[in-house]
Amino acid sequence: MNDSSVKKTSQPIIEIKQVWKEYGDHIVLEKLNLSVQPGEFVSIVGASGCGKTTFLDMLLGTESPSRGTILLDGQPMPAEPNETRGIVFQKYSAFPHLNALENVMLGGEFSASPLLGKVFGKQRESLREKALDMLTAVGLADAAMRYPNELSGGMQQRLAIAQALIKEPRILLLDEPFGALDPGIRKDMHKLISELWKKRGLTVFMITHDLSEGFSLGSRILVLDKPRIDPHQPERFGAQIVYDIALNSEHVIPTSIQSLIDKQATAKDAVQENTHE
Amino acid sequence: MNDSSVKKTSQPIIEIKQVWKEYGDHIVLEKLNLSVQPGEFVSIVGASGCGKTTFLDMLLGTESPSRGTILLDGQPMPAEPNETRGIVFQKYSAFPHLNALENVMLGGEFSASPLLGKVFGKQRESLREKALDMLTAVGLADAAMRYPNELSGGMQQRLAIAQALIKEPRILLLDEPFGALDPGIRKDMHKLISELWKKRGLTVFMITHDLSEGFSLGSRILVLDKPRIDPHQPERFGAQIVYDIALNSEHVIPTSIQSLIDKQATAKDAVQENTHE
Amino acid sequence: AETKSTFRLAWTIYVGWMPWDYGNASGIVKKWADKYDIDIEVVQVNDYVESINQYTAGGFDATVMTNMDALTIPAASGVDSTAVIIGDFSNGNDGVVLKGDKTLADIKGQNVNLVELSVSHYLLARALDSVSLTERDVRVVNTSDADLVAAFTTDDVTSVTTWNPLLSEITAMPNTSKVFDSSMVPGEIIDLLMINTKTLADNPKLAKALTGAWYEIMGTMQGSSQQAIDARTLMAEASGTDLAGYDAQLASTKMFFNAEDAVAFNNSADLINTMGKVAEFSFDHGLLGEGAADAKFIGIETPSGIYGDKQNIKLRFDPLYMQMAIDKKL
Amino acid sequence: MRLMNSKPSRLMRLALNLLPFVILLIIYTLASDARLLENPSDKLLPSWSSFADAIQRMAFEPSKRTGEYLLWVDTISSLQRLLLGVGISALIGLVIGVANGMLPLFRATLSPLVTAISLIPPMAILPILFIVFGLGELSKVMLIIIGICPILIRDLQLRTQSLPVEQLLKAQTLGANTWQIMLRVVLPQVLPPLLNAVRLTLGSAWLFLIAGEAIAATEGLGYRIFLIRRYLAMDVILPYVLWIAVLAFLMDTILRLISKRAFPWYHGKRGEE
Amino acid sequence: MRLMNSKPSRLMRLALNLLPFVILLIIYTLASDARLLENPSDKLLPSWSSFADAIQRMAFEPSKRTGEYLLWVDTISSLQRLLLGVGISALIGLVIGVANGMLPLFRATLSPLVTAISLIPPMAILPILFIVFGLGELSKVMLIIIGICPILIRDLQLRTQSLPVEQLLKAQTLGANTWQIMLRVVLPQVLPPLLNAVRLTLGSAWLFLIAGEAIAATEGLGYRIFLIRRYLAMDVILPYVLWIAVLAFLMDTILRLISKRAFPWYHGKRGEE
Ligand SMILES: Nc1ncnc2c1ncn2[C@@H]1O[C@H](COP(=O)(O)OP(=O)(O)OP(=O)(O)O)[C@@H](O)[C@H]1O
Ligand SMILES: Nc1ncnc2c1ncn2[C@@H]1O[C@H](COP(=O)(O)OP(=O)(O)OP(=O)(O)O)[C@@H](O)[C@H]1O
Ligand SMILES: [Mg+2]
Ligand SMILES: [Mg+2]
Repeated sequence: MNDSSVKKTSQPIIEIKQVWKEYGDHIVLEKLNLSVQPGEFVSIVGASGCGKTTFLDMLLGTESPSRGTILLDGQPMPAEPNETRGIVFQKYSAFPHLNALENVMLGGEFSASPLLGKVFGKQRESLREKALDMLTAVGLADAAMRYPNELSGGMQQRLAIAQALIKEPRILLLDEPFGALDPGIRKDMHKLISELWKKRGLTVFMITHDLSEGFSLGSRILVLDKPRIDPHQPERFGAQIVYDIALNSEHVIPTSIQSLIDKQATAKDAVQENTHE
Repeated sequence: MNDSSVKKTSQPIIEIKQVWKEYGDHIVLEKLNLSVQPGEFVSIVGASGCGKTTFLDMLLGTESPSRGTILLDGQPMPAEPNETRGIVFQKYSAFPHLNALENVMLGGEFSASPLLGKVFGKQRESLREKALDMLTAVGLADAAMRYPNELSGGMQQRLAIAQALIKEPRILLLDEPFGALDPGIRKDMHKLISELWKKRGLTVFMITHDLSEGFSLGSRILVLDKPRIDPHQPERFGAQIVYDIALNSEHVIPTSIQSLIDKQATAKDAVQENTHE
Repeated sequence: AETKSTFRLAWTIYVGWMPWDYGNASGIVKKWADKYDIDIEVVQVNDYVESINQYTAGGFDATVMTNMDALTIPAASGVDSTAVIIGDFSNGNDGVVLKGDKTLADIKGQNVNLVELSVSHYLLARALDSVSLTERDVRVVNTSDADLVAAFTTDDVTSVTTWNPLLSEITAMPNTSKVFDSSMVPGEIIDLLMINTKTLADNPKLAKALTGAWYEIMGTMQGSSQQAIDARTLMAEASGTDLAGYDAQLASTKMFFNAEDAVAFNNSADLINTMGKVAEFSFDHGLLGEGAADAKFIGIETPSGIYGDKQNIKLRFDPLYMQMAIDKKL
Repeated sequence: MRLMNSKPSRLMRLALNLLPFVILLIIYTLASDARLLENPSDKLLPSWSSFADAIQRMAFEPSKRTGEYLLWVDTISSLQRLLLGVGISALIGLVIGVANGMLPLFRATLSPLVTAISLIPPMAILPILFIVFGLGELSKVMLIIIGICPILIRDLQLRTQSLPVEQLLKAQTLGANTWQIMLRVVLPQVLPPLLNAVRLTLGSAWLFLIAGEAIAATEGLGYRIFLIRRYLAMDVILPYVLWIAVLAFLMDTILRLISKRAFPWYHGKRGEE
Repeated sequence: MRLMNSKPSRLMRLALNLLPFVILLIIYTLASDARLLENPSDKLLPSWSSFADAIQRMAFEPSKRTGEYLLWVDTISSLQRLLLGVGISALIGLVIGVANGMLPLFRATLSPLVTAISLIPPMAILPILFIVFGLGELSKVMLIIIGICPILIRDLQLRTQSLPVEQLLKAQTLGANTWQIMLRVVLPQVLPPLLNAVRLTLGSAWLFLIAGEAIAATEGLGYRIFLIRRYLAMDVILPYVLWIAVLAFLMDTILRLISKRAFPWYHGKRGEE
């Protein structure tokens, strides 16, 4: 049911071929096939516990597929996170012991100073300037000297985005980045991320629970769901990509998709989801 | 600016007269006047940190006004929480060491057994039945034997509501009760609380950040805001009730109100709000 | 053979051993060490047993201890040791105390608090002997020496066996009777300076320096000259009491201020008899080790003969160096 | 791959787990052999066969003097003291900790006192303990209590105070009085942290037990170690020390299992603890 | 009003704070008077004037033997040992704890060993310690280290492991290697918990110090108490015990303030700790 409507123009940045992901007997994802071009904004939606985060983890490199291959620029995906892929989580985004500016400078320091992870003098000045520019870009110039715990939720997510972008990753992974924010702040963040995506030519994968968010931000939307369920052994079938839709600015959200999001994958998963909190 | 449009028909259940609330020099609420009839559903909205929770705390009895009086049924408000006012918080709603049924039975046990807070035998049977009915009413009959940590977020809030309602309080206080829930589950909860309100003739006060929620559920909406702000001393002016609107089923949300919610009371409060999390 | 030039001497706080502290503080030990061109480090150890253990393990070259502990710890551990100086014997410094106006026979059936397997234990055995009782007639409760005085103030404790200064603290309390003391078995609890026999053979200088220093100290502290009083005041304070308290302890100690007396004691046949009793007591209490078939398992060499196994001599009383002090050959 | 990301396989992990112990055993054996070669009756580092003999003697042969099996007699009396001391401490810790945590008036009265007591090293006031509690079993149990009770009280107070205030408010809206809230809301919720705190203080409890037994006793594991120290019988001391470690490990494991079984709602929530 | 809701006023609270201490003082005075009446030379519960004399003697008059002011000499040498022991333990705890927490290979190797060591009561192996480390300063410092290091290591390991995995992942996406993450992400974040853990283990450190000084020392607070205990000189012992409590309190307070000043980001977050 992989009715992709994206034209294959150039070498895809991500290619997923017949990927399965199992934990022991529990099949989480099955038969994933996907090809993503550089510069796409892929929204990922699906019921709670259906495997969205697992999918993102494979792109990040912290999980590897049980079967099948994932290619990055035609090469096998590295088994560890690295600078090619930036990430923004729903929570714990920034390092609490560094102020906003230091948080953003950290990435530069890592590459400039392999031994100490800290730079001084002129080098520091130039990193500082670059970081301040980035903070300005996400609208945090005034809060540069504040610690994360002195920032509101929205400001923390801006910081996390700035932190990820300063390493100029080719791919940006977002796991429910705005899930914890108030509605008003959320809208500002949508604007910000849309701008950054367009300006920098990023390839973005974003998980969201909010369908309208997924539709309004993405250039393409993936819906994960289990097409078959054995009620007695729900873990015997994994989720697949049941819809893969290219989006333009005008669109309506199909109610069938909304209902997919609202349900939870299985009763058991509902419990686990809650335990994760 | 107290343009209440509620008709004064009978003895009001809650009457607030010229209430101020200050913490030291910090004026949180000022010049509150309000009269609420039994059976009203009062939605309370306002920017983050403007004093909504403080207002609810005064109704609960954990905070007392710095000036002015609050009357419950024409009598001064008791200085402690008691059975007349039930409450549902956004989090920590249920007692984690009791399963759902025991959570709901607890209220009955408190009044039946002053010494042990626990009942046995026949008395227990009857309490149990009553509690099961209540769980059925909120749609938790199947989860009666589960501990709160085995329940999803929505189920926990159902449980909290059941727990509060079994004491048949005259007033139900809700502080962002659905703020942490996913959109789909949220809708179910709206239906549930609407039904219960109508069926039981409760008086409800509900704080929400979601304007449409406030408008769709409430029979009356209060908007708290600071009409004046001294930028250098933001704490010198408190929030007041700037709108007090009676609602019918058809309504549009005025954009002016939406903008009030989206802003945060002051920069300083924004930090504090975050620290509370 | 291994000649060394630095040595370590351990001492613990006890009336008969305080002279080492004075010798160290006043420079007498250093003077004698210099004379023999060696270094001697004088180390204070608070825990008596620990000092002997350290000596046995090889941490010290010389250590002060009683005749019984010399037998049961280093000798029983196979460390051949020689008593170079006999400093004193307890002459009332150890005693059995009962609460109330009692006699020794009243001890029957009581709990007796003491440091188990120490000379106190031995003294109790001798005391019981003297009234035809045995250890089975009492119940021995092991109690650390540091806490004995406090323990005696509680109602649980009705009788103790201990040494000075604890003994004088306890007898100073009202309503107590000292029913037996070491003056009734004189010469059985002997305080010695032990040196590892092998070290001694390789480094006789150490023994010479220590013996020389010791008798110089003895000469200094004896009597009522200002110098002697100063010396004893210093010893008193180091042991946590005052001059009067220390002199009282000295009074119940038979110090061998003169080497002549010590050598005479060393050479008398009583010594071998005493060591025989001690060996039997130690064997009865399993102190000679699991390999010991009888009390004579470990050989003890004295000038008047050998007690026990001649093939397994681990404890020697050698008056050679004290004799050199008499002969002024040091 | 980054060092932090490389995880040993199951077999590899087992091997790594054992590695330091194997190294220690080898070092011991070499050192012991070297010493015994020099002095065959050296007692400091006994050979493995002396250990076996000593264990056989202490655990499986009646003592010549009393006819008792010493290891078991010692173990039983030590465990009795330990359990009594820890049990009473837990009880006091629970009652005072919860009262302090819930009731501001109690807290104002007792909290500074508890802090002050916790600052005083119990070993330093042994004479006072003897005089107040005598020299019998009571004083040994009391030493444990005085040593660990302040810690338990403060921990339980903290746990009580860190219960979400929402729970206490909600209980009040359900009509509960202070006593009922204490009994039905607070108490059951601080039991798992109590077990946890007891596990953490067991180490100190053993310390105080051994110290107490070293001072005055006629049997007990600590007593035996200190007594036997008088003739440096490491062949007995080392097995006793290991035995204490094994007992400590067992008690810790048992408490952990009890907590897991008795409070599933607690452990479901936070698996890591 | 429910008891749990009634809060004492500021003045009332102060009065309640002091109440138990006042009661203790009164009880002491009565008991002391009664004993002294019976036996004027009783040393167990000295009168207040004997305390004053003893303090005067120990703190403000030079010792006849050495010309030193004993209390200060004792304090300085005890504090030196304590700070050395605790400092080294903190360092070891930090290094091994972080390495164990971050690196699975390290953890597999060292974690079981640390657990095993933590189960052995240091008091039981005192003889071994003294034989291995001698009777000098080293052995006293080592006793403290062996006593508290396993606790610190385990705590730091736990803290490191409970850092949000998201932080470590994010640092990797920023291009950091293991060493850089350890240095710039983990280390600074476990320093405040380290200070906290050190505060909690200070009590044990004092215990071990006193135990160590009782066996081999020529000065130190524990040594003096031990020396004087055989004369039951409570007029010196009790002031020494109180002095130890004061020192312990000061050290705790200083550590708390250092932590507050040095790590504002930590304390802003969780005011309660
Ligand atoms: N390490 C693991 N071991 C075993 N099962 C796992 C593991 N990680 C995830 N799972 C299971 O895989 C399934 C998918 O989990 P995942 O977190 O990817 O869901 P999700 O779609 O992100 O859910 P949510 O919307 O709640 O975040 C769940 O049933 C979960 O229990
Ligand atoms: N106990 C207190 N002492 C001092 N100031 C307080 C106290 N409680 C609340 N405040 C202050 O009162 C103001 C209002 O707080 P309140 O929690 O009522 O806001 P709110 O409208 O509920 O905000 P939110 O939408 O974030 O929940 C805030 O500035 C807060 O800092
Ligand atoms: Mg997820
Ligand atoms: Mg609020």
